[in-house]
Amino acid sequence: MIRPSIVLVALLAVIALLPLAGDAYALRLGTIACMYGIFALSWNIVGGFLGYPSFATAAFFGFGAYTTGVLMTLGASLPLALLATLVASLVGASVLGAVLLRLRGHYFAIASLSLVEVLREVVNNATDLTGGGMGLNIPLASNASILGDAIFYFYAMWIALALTAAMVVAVSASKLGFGLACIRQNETAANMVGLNTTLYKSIAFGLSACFVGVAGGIYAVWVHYIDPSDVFDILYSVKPIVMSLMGGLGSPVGVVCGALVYLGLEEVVWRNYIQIHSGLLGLLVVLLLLFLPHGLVSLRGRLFRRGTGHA
Amino acid sequence: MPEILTLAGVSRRFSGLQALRDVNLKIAGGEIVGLIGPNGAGKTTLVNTVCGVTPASAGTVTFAGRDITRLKPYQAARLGLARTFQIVQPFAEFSALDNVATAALFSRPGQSLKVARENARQHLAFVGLDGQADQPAATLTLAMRKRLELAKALAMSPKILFLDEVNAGLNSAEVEKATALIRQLAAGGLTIVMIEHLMKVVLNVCTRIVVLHNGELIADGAPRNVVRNPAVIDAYLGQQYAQRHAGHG
Amino acid sequence: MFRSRLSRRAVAFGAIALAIGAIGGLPSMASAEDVIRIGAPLPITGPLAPEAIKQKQGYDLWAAQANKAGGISVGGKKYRVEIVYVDYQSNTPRAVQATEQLITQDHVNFLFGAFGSGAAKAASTVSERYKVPTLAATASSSQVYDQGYKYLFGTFTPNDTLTTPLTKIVKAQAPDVKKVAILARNDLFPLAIAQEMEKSAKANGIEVVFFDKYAIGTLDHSATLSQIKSLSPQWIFITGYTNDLLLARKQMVDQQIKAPVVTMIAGPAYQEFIDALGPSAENVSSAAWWHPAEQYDGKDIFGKTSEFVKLFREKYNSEPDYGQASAALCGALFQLAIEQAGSIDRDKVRDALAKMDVVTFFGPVKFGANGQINSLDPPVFQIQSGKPVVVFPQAIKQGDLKLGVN
Amino acid sequence: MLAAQVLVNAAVLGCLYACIAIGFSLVWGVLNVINLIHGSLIVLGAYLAWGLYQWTGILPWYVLVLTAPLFFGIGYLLQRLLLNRVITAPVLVTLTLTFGLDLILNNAMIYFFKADYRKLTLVPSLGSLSIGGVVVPVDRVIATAFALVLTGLLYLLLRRSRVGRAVVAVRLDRDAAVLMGVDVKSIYAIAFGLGAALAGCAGVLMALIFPISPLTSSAYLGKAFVVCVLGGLGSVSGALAGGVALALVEGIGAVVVGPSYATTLSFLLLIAFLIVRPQGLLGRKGFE
Repeated sequence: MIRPSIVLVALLAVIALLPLAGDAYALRLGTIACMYGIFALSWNIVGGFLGYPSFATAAFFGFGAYTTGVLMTLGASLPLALLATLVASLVGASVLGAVLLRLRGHYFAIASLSLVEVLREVVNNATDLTGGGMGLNIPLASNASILGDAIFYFYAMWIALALTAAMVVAVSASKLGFGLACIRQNETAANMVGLNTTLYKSIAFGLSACFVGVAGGIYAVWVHYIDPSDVFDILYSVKPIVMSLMGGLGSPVGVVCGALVYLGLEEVVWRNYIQIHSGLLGLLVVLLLLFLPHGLVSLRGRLFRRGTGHA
Repeated sequence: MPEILTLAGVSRRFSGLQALRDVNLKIAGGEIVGLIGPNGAGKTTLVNTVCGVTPASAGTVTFAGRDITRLKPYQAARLGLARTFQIVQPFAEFSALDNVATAALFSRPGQSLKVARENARQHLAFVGLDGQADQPAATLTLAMRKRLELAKALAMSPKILFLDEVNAGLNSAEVEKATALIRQLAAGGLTIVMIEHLMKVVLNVCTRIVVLHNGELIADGAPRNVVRNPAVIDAYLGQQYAQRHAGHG
Repeated sequence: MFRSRLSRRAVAFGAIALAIGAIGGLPSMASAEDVIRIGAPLPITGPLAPEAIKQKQGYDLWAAQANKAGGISVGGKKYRVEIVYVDYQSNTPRAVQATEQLITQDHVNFLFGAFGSGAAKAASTVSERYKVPTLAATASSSQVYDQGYKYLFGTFTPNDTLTTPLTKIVKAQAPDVKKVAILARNDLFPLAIAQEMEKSAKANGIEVVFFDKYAIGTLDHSATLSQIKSLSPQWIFITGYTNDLLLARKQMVDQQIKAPVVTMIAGPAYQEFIDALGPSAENVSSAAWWHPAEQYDGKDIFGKTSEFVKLFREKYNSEPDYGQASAALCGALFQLAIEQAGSIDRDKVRDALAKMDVVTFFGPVKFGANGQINSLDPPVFQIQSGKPVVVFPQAIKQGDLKLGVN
Repeated sequence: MLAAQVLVNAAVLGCLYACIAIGFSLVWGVLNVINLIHGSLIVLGAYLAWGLYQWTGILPWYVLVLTAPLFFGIGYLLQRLLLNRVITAPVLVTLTLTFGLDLILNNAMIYFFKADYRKLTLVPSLGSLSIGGVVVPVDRVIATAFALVLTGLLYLLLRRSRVGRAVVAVRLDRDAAVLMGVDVKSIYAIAFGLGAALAGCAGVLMALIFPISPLTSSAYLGKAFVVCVLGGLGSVSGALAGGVALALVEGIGAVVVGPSYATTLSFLLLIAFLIVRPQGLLGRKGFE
C-alpha cells in the first residue's frame, strides 16, 4: 500500500506546480483535471472498492453545486458554504446509501441513475430556492485579476482533490477498506462474519459523495451560473467510470491517471472534431472495454513486470 | 447443563411455501446436535432463521437468555453464532489468511487488522491450512475451502457453531479428517449443530439427533432412538435407502 | 499465447489513441496576419443542437459574403474573416470554458455570444474580463445586460417587447378573449417569456386561467391539454423549443382542442415548424425579433432585407428565421464597427459598437447604455395559408390577425 | 369528463410505452444486459419510416415488414461481434459498452440527419375518433393496435417456436439450458436481434406520433427503464402493465400536481419499486 500512495502524492505535487507554468486557460484545464480526479477517486470507493455500479456521481455533483450556490446567494461565505455542502452530502448520501445499496447489479445502477433524474427535477421545480429552469446566479467570490482568480479556483479544487486522495488512501488501508473489499467479494459471507454491511455500504456511499459535492460547490462558484440540466448531467456519472476503467478499477493511482488521460483525450477530441467528438468518445469507450478491460495499469503491469515486480 | 439456544414456535414462510412450521427446540451448552431430514425439509432454513438471514415469520429464538429473533446476521455473528455454508462462501481474491482474518476482525469490536491476522494464523494451523496461508482462496481445492470455512467460523470465537454439510463432496479420507476436527472441537466444549447427510458421521459424532420433515420437527432424541423411529425411517432413512438402491440399479 | 494477444491488443489500442491525438494535435494553420478571427461558442451537440445549426448558418452566410467582397477593409487594407467554432455541448459551464479557450488559445479578435440568455450571460463574464467585444445574437433577457458590462452587446430586445404587442393586437382584434391558458417549458427562455405573457395578460384584463410548466423532455402533453380544454380558454399560449411545440400542437389537434387564438413561441418562426405541421399550423400566431417580410434598406453588407432573404435562400434553400438573421446581423455589425473604427483594436471597435446608430436589413440598430438593442419593434405574425404573415406593427403589416385555430 | 379523457389518454399512451420498452425488457431479461443503445435504435427506426414516407410515400405500417429483419440483423451482429466479447463481464462493463455504442450511433445520426426535429405528418391526416365526448386520435389507435400485435407476435414466438422456447429456457436458467444443448451464444444474439427489431418497429410507430430527432433517444430510454421496473422484467404482459401504470401516473400526476412533476413522480415511483417490489407489478421468472 505504501508505494502506490507515494506515487499518488508525487502526482498531486506535480499537478500543484501547474500555476508556475500555465496561463489562465491551462489553469482552467488544471481545475477540471482536479475535478475529474475527485470524481474518479470518489467513484472508485463505491465502484472499485465496494463493487457496486454507481451512476450517482452527477447527483452528488449537482446536489453540491446547488447547496453551495443556494447558501451563497443567501449570504453564506464560501468556506462555510463548502463545509455545509460537505456535511450535507456526507449525511444525505449515507442515508440514501443505506436504502439504495440494498439493491444489487443492474437494479442499483438504475436506482442511482434515477437519483440523478429525481434530484434534477426537484431542483427544477423548487423555483423559489433554486431559480428552477431559469438557473441560479452565484455571487462572485473574489474580484481578483483573471490569473489570480484562475489560481484561486485551481488551488481550491486541488485541495479538494488532495483531501479526496488522502481520504481514499486512508480508507483503503483501514478496516473500512478491508470490509468494503469483503463485501465486494461476497456480501453474504461478509454478513456472516459479523460485518455490518449496511453500515459499511452507507459510509462508503457517503464518502464517495462528500468531496464530489464539494467539487460541485467550488465549480458552481467558479462558473457563477448553474442550471439543473448542466450540473445534473448524466455524463458526469459516466465519465468517472470511463476514467476508472481506463486507469484500472480499484487502484487510486490508476484512476487519477485515468482521469488525466481522459481529460487529455477529451480536450483533443473536443477541440478538433466539433461535429463528431461524442461519437469518438463512444468509440474510445468501446475500444477500451474490448481491448484493454483492465485499464492502463494492466499495460504497465505487462510492460514492466520483470523490472518492478508487482505490488 | 443450561440451555444456550431455544426455538419456541418458530415458523417461516416464503410466499406460499411453509418452510418451517412451529419448530420447538432447546439446545444445551456442549451438545453436538445432528440435524437431519430429506432435501427441502427446511434444515438450512432453520439455520438461516437462527442466524438472522431469513428472520422467523412467527415464534421466538432465544440465545443465551437473549431474544435474537429479529437480529441481523452480523449482530447474531457478533453474539457468537457462527456457521459454515453448504456451498462454500470464501472471499475469493483474499488469501486464506485474510479470509480467516475477516472473521476475527469483524466479529468483535475494536480489533485491529494486525491482531486479527495473527489470530487467524492459529485457526488456519488448527484446520491444517497453514501451508496455504498466502494462497488466494479461489485457488484452493474444495476440501481446503471447506476447512477454510471452518477456520473462518472458529475465528469468530463462537459459542455455538452451525455446520451445513461440511462433508458434502469430500472423499472418504477428507471426511475422516473433517470428522476428527469436529470431534476435537466438541472435546473443547463447543456447542455444535450439524446438518449432515452421512449417517455414519452423525452417529459417530452427535450426542443427539433432530429430524425435520416438511418444515416440521418429527423426531428429537438420542441417536440410537431416533434412527429406530418409524416416522424417521419412513420420511428420511427409508427414502435414502431406497434412493441408494435406485442409484445402483 | 494469451498474454501476447493481450499486449497486441494493448498496443493496437495505444496506437489508435495516439493517432487520434496526433491528428487532433495539429495546430490550426491560419496565420494571424490579414485575418480577423471571430470566436463562436455554439451548442453544436446536445439538446440545443438545432438552434446552434441555425446560428452557424447565419454566421457562415455573413462570413462568406464578407470574404466574397474581398474581406473587411480596415484603413485601406482588406482583412479576411474567419469564424472559429467551438462546441460547448449545450452545457453552460462548458460555454464559459469554450469562450476562454477561444480568447487565450485561438487568439480570436472578437466574439459572438453563446446561444440563449443563460449561456451568453455566463460566458460574458470571461469576455468582459479579457475585454473582448462580444455580440450576443440570441440573448433577450435583460438580466444578461444589467451586469454593467462594457463589452457585451445584444441584438434582441427584452422579452416583454414580444408579449406586449401580442396582447395588444389580440385585445384590439379579438375583444372576446377573456381567458388565457399558459403552458411553458421549464427552461430559461420559454419560462421567462411565459412569465412576461402572464404579466402582460393581467395588465390588460385577461384572466390567466391556467399557468403551468412542463418538464424538459416531456413526451406527452395529453393530460395537461385535456385539463386546459376543460377550462375552455379563448387563448392558448404555449412556449418551448420546436420539438415541444410540434408535439403540443399535434396533440391539440388530436384532442380537438380549439381556440380563437393559439400562440406558440418560438416554433412558428421556424420553417420546419410549418413544414412539419402542414395544415395544423394554420392561424397559429407568434412573435419574434425579426421576420423575412420586413422591408428595411440597410447600410450593412446585406443591404435590403429582401436581399438578405434571397442570399439566404440561395445558400440554404430555405426561409431565414429570426435566429439566423440575428446571427448574420451580428457579423454585419462587427464589420460596420471595424470599418468605422478603422482598426481591429478591441477597445476602438467596442466604442464604435456603443456609438452605432444605423439601419440594417434587420432593422434600425442602436444599443442602450446596457448594451442591449433598443431600436427594434419585434413583429407579431401568424401562419396563414402555410406562410408566416406579419400582422403587427402597422408599418410592415401584411394581413390581419385571423381568429380560430382548429 | 376530464377524468375519462385522462384515463383514455393514459391507456393509449401506456400501450405505446409498452411498445417502446418491450425490446429493452427482452434483452435485459435474457442477456442480463441493460441496452443503452435501445433509445437510439428507436430513433433510427423513426428516421427510416420518415425517410421512406417522404421520398416514396410508403405508409409507416408497411415499413414494419422491412424494419423488423433489418434491425434484427443489426442487433444480431452487434451482439455477435461486440457485446459477446464482454457478456460475462460485470454489469458495469456491459452497461458502459452499450453507452459507448449509443454515443457513436447517436452522434452518427446527428451528423447525417442533423439534430433538427422532423415530423411524419400523414396527408391527409387521420384525425380523431370522438366517443361520447372522449377523443382518441386515430394514429395513436393504429400505433397501439400494431404495438399490441407486435407484442402478441413476440409472445407467440417465445411460446410456440423452438427458438423462442430456447430463449425462455436461457432466461430461466442459463446453466440448465447449456446442459440441455442450447447454443447460448446464438440464443443471446437472437434475443439481442429481437430486441433491436422491436426497437426499430417501435420507432416506426412512434414516428407517427412524436417529433423525430436523435435528441429524443434519451426520453425513450428513460421511459423504457421505468416501464421495465414497474411492470417486471422480461415479460410481455409486464411491459404492458408497466406502460399503462406509467402513463396513468404521468397523466394523473400532470393534472393533480402539475406537468412539471410528472417525470419526477415516475422516477420516484421507479426507485420505490426497485426497493420495495423489484420484481415489478407482474414480475415472475421466465419470459413468456
